[in-house]
Amino acid sequence: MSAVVIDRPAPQLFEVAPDNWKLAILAGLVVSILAALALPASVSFWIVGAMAALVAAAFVVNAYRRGYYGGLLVAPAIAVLFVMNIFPLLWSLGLSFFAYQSNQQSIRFVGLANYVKALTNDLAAPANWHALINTAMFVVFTVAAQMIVGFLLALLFSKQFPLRKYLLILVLTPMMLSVVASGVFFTYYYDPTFGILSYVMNQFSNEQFILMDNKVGAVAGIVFADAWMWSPFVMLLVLAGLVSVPKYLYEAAAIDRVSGWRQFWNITFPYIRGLLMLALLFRTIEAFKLADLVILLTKGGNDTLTISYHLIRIANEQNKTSEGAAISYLMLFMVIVLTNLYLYIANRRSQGA
Amino acid sequence: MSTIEIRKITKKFGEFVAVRDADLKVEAGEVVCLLGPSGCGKTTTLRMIAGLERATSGDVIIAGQRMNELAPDKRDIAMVFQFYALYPALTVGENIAMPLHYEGLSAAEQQARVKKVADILHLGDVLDRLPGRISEGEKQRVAVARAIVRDPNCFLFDEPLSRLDVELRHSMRGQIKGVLSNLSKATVIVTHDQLEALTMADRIAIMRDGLIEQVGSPHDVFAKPANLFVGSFIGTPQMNLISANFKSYNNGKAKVTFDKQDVDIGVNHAVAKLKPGQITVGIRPRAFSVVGKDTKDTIEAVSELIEPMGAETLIHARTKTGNDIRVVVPRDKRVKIGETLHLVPDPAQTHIFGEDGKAVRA
Amino acid sequence: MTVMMKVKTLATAAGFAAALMVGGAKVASAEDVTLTMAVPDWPPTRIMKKFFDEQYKPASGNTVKLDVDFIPWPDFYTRVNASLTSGEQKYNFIVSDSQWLGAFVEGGYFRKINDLLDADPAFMATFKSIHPNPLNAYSTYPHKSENYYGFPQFPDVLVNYGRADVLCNEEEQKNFQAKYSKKLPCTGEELDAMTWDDFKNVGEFFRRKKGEMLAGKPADDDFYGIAFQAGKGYDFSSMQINGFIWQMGGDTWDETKVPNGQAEGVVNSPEAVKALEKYLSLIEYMPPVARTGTMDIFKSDELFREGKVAMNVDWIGLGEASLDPKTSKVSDKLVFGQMPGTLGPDGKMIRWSNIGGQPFVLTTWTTDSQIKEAVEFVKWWLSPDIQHQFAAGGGQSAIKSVYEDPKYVTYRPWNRAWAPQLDWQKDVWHVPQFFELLTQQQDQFDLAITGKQDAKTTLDNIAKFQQNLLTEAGLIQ
Amino acid sequence: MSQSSSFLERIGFFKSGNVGESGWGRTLGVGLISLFYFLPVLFIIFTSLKPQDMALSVPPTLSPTSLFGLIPDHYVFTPTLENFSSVFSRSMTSGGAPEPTGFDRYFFNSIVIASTSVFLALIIGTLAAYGFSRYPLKGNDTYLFIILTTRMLPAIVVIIPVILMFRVVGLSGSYIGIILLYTAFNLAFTIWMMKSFFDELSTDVEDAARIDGSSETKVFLKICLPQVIAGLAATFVFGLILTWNEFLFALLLTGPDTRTVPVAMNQAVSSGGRGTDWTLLASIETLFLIPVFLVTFFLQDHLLRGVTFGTVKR
Repeated sequence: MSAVVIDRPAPQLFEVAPDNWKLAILAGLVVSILAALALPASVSFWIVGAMAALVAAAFVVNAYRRGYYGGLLVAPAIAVLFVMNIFPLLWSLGLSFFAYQSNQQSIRFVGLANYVKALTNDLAAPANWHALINTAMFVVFTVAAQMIVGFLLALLFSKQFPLRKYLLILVLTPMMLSVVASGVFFTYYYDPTFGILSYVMNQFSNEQFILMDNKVGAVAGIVFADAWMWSPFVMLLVLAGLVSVPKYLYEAAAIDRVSGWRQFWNITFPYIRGLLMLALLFRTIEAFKLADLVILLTKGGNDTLTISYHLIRIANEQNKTSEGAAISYLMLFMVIVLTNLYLYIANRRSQGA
Repeated sequence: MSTIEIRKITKKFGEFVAVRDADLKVEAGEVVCLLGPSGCGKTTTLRMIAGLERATSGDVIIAGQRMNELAPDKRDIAMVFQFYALYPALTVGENIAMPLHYEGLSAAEQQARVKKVADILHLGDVLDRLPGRISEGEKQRVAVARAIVRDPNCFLFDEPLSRLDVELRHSMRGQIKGVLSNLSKATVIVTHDQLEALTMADRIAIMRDGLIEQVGSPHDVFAKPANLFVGSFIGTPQMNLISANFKSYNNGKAKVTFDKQDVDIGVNHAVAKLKPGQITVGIRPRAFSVVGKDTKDTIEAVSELIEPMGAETLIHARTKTGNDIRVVVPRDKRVKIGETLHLVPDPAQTHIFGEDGKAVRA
Repeated sequence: MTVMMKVKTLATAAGFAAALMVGGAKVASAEDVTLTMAVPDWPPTRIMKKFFDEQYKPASGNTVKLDVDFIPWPDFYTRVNASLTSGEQKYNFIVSDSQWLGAFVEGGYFRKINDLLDADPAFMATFKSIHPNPLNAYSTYPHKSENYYGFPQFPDVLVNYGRADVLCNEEEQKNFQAKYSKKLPCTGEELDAMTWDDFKNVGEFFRRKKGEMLAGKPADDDFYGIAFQAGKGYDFSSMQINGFIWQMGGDTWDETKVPNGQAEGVVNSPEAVKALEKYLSLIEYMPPVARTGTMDIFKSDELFREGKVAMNVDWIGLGEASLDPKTSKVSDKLVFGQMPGTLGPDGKMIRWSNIGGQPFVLTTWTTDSQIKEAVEFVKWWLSPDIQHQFAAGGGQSAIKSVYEDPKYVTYRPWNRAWAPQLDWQKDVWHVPQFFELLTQQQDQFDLAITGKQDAKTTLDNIAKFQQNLLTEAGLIQ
Repeated sequence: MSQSSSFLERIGFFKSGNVGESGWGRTLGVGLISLFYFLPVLFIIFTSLKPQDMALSVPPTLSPTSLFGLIPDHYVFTPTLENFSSVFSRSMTSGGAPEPTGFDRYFFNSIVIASTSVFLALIIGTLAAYGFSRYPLKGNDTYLFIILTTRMLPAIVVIIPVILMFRVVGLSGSYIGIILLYTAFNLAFTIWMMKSFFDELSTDVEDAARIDGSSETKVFLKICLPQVIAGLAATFVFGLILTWNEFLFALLLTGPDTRTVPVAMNQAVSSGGRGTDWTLLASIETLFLIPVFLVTFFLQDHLLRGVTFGTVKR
């Protein structure tokens, strides 16, 4: 596939050569970790940055010498990601092993104490677990709702019909709203005195309708708002898959008198499986981060506190930086396990087919 | 009875008329080829028969029933698509089995049917593979297998061989013809390849610009082209078409003028009815005999390019006034470039087309 | 060497970084002083900036620029907190809620101003002319100590907003008298005299369904008697409940008694439980949104302005909108009084309430030349003339000579409640643990307000949590 | 045989004559559903047109027109454009004169920051996706997964080091800083999305071009890219929408000069010391919606064109 691969022996692990990226990573990691541990943050920042540059340079030289277009193509993305995302991630990972509050000036290495506290402390652990369980609930409900609604919407739009373009943009609009605006307006829609929902419900009953005064209603309200906003995301991805199915396959299926169900599973579904997985993956990740709507709609009331909102309180309001970092890494661990599970199942399926 | 009939069928896409008043009847066991250049409406006609397009007017009658409004799945037809339309996520075996689910067969019966057609089409080895991993020829056979695995009212083929290389095409023509002859169903094959049509069809319908120009047996359309278009479209090398001025008819010979020379050409007696005027003389390249000297019956042309075609040789020659003439002569007839040829057309294979382009025939 | 100083050193060392600077603080020359200020975006700060631009003439002759970063209220803390804790050192002045003092002073961000006061008698005099309650709340850390930090930007107290048209309606007056054998409060003075029991009566009395008669007309929508803050967000129930507890003889954890003040037994004392029960008993007379735990100061104000309630206890800071006919359906029907109180055993009214409003403070990295100008600016800001203008433009003043001026009550209808209320203001929790204390307490109060937990359990939980946390922090021994 | 077309077919919701196409009946059905789905947005847009004192009226006002008496009067409001002008200029103190709010600047900032960073991410990310797809590295999946993990943590956790880093290198409050950050923020999605599109492409055509002597650059630009236009369009739209509305980074990393609309929008959530100014918020959101709306609308054709036949592997 690659045009020219220049045969050139890879350098030994400990051979000092400009293209020895393995050594560069090793050295970079060792130096970075030492720097992060021993030096003040502001100095170690530059050292870590320099090490990243070193590793990047080694990669580029290596890729160039051997005609690895892959490496060259990927390098800019990795560089940007490293500086802007991975480095801060590692930084906060590092912090999770310290006792550190961002509004205080002491910092002390405590090993796994933050993790132990997050998981076992009498006061902290139940709150964390509870927030996690709530989050899991929201992940299940919002992602399921988004996938189902998004999928059904995509089916509606999968055929060509007059004005399709204009109707589609109507359905896509909710996800273009800023979360603040849509969240604030949902507080209005749900408001028992002014809101439309209660106004409509009160027409049917004498009882004053209050959606958000119990857990079921509050969760439903949040899930509805979130699913409403983000179903179009799923829809657009699924739709992209649906329209990529060649029309002649459906014609063949019509000729072959294939039932709708079988047609969907055998012809349509294979085309959208990848995109469906992508949608599921990204929506799950986003659902774990659900906080803004909760803050706007319930402030965590009626037992709707999510782990992400919990984190905002701990890491931002209370400035317990390292404790927050520890909790977030526990959360990250769960997201990784879950997404890997998705990917594992998806890969097994596609290999089996 | 497995028959197909279309009556006065018309398809419009907005202003554009793709098919106009097409009539065609295909009897059970008969293979009809829709032949024509691309864009002539032949595929649209086929799709209307299949129900993939709805006729703007006219009737589609399959097995004696009018089916205009019926969806494809209610017409009980089998079709082979130009791009095969194999289901990419299913194995070859599953692809072939797809039409059978409708019939509610047991798994074992299904297997048996699939195996049977797979054997006929030599697909036994690839049944477990995905369509993406088999050769083009195999894909084509799978498409055919999927069509013949059931017992439909009729068969429709849309350019079935267009994606194959010459050799495969040749062998597949034979195979399909063999398979079809055993099924005795009405079959319509759409093709732009006249060789395909001539070899596979019982009858050929030649289309141009949405009109069926002529329907006839392969022999008829070749030997008795109904008009200029059919004449020029059928036969390789292409028929020589020479505009001429018809003067008179006398005793099996027409006196015509072209190239500012008067020539007596042997023609059929129907020409007698013709009034003097502008005509087109169509002479197949193989219909010339090369004679030694200039006579009143001969057309003179100077050979310019010689293309040996194996058993025969194709000569491109030019008359004095610059008309190109293609002549096919047997291999052993040696002709040099620059040589003047004296050509006598065979009256039986000389066609006179009137001013309206229609053949003048008895 | 503190982290902060190391950061500072490094920032200086990294000279090339300056070349990349696009935004950020501008370098001040001797004649050119820029004071950068982080403020919430609302009228009191806008007015301050306007007055500065229009009127401020620095005595030093320097060109002084006030560079104000107006940050929308909902994100103000997040923005300021991130700026401070990241060591951005962007702002010289920061508007801060009084309770943030502890955390930010301990963090080394807020500058103690005792030296500046001592060095400048005029400054000290101005400073001491502030009413002691707001002064303690806005400026001291530890609370009520002699360590000063901030100056009032917008001082604020809770007052009672009333609907004169409904309250003074003859029919309603008559019916109320008949039902409770008491006069329905109608004037400001009558509002002042209200206890929470009277308030409750008003709540009960004015619960009207759509179509029922209200002040002689059928109500066009459901109508409610009372509203006050009972929301889960920020401090939108604690600020009200604290008042109830103090008035009824209970107490919150008192930081001025460190290290001997306890939480257990104090926070959940029988008096406090009774006070919370009283508070909770009023919820049912409020518009239904209270039951969702989102009845914050803005929601109750909105309901009041839209004409859905007869009385609302809220901050003065939200008052301007109710006077403006564009934003208020009741702008011409208003009466204001002090927040209801509780009658003590001696028959005297007890009116304790939690102070609102915000001070603004200096940050530690402000340079000497900036400080010089900053002090001049603060003196100018707290000068009676400017404070009068501020009050006339919708602000409040905690400067004695200003609010005692007879003119003062004419500026705004609620100002008549201002001076008497100032004497009853207390504040809580000038400690670094403020947010932890607040979040947990708000969570617990929310459970009580939305009916999931009784007052006793609620206060027990709060007391237990506070006892643990504060013991761990060394504030309780 | 009788005509067995169902009711839905007759009204054109399904159209048997033409696989994959339907008629006006479907337009009607889908139109109703779409409109229902769009209602909350429509309400926001209508709110932006309401006089300030009608924003919270009960019963809610629902329409700027009575539709020839179809809608009862108490649901109808008189539309005004006043709110839109107050987005850009209004009184910031009680009774004060209108003054500029800076929203023109915020809109400009949003457009510059979002478009630049999404383009950057699209370029860098597409290159990387092509690399991951066509020249898989050892442990390709691991790299991809690590890239994905950058999206998994709540922003609040990583924000402090980012602020610190920005301050140290002087990017705080600058365009470059927030643009780079957003670029990284969009990369994960871009790479995953584009990789899945490249994976679906058949390599036959590419290989043929290579055999014909096309350079790798040419293969990428002339053969591959045109086939994934739909993917590019979709990625662009998603990236734009996410970036356009991003709030937390913008709040903490932009200065007064580079502030974006989502941050400034909270001016209306807590307006002038009271709660939400509904009409103002709705006006800001409505104006803010227009650019992404238009971009999405014009990219829709590409979004829906799908992968053309013959290019799908498997």
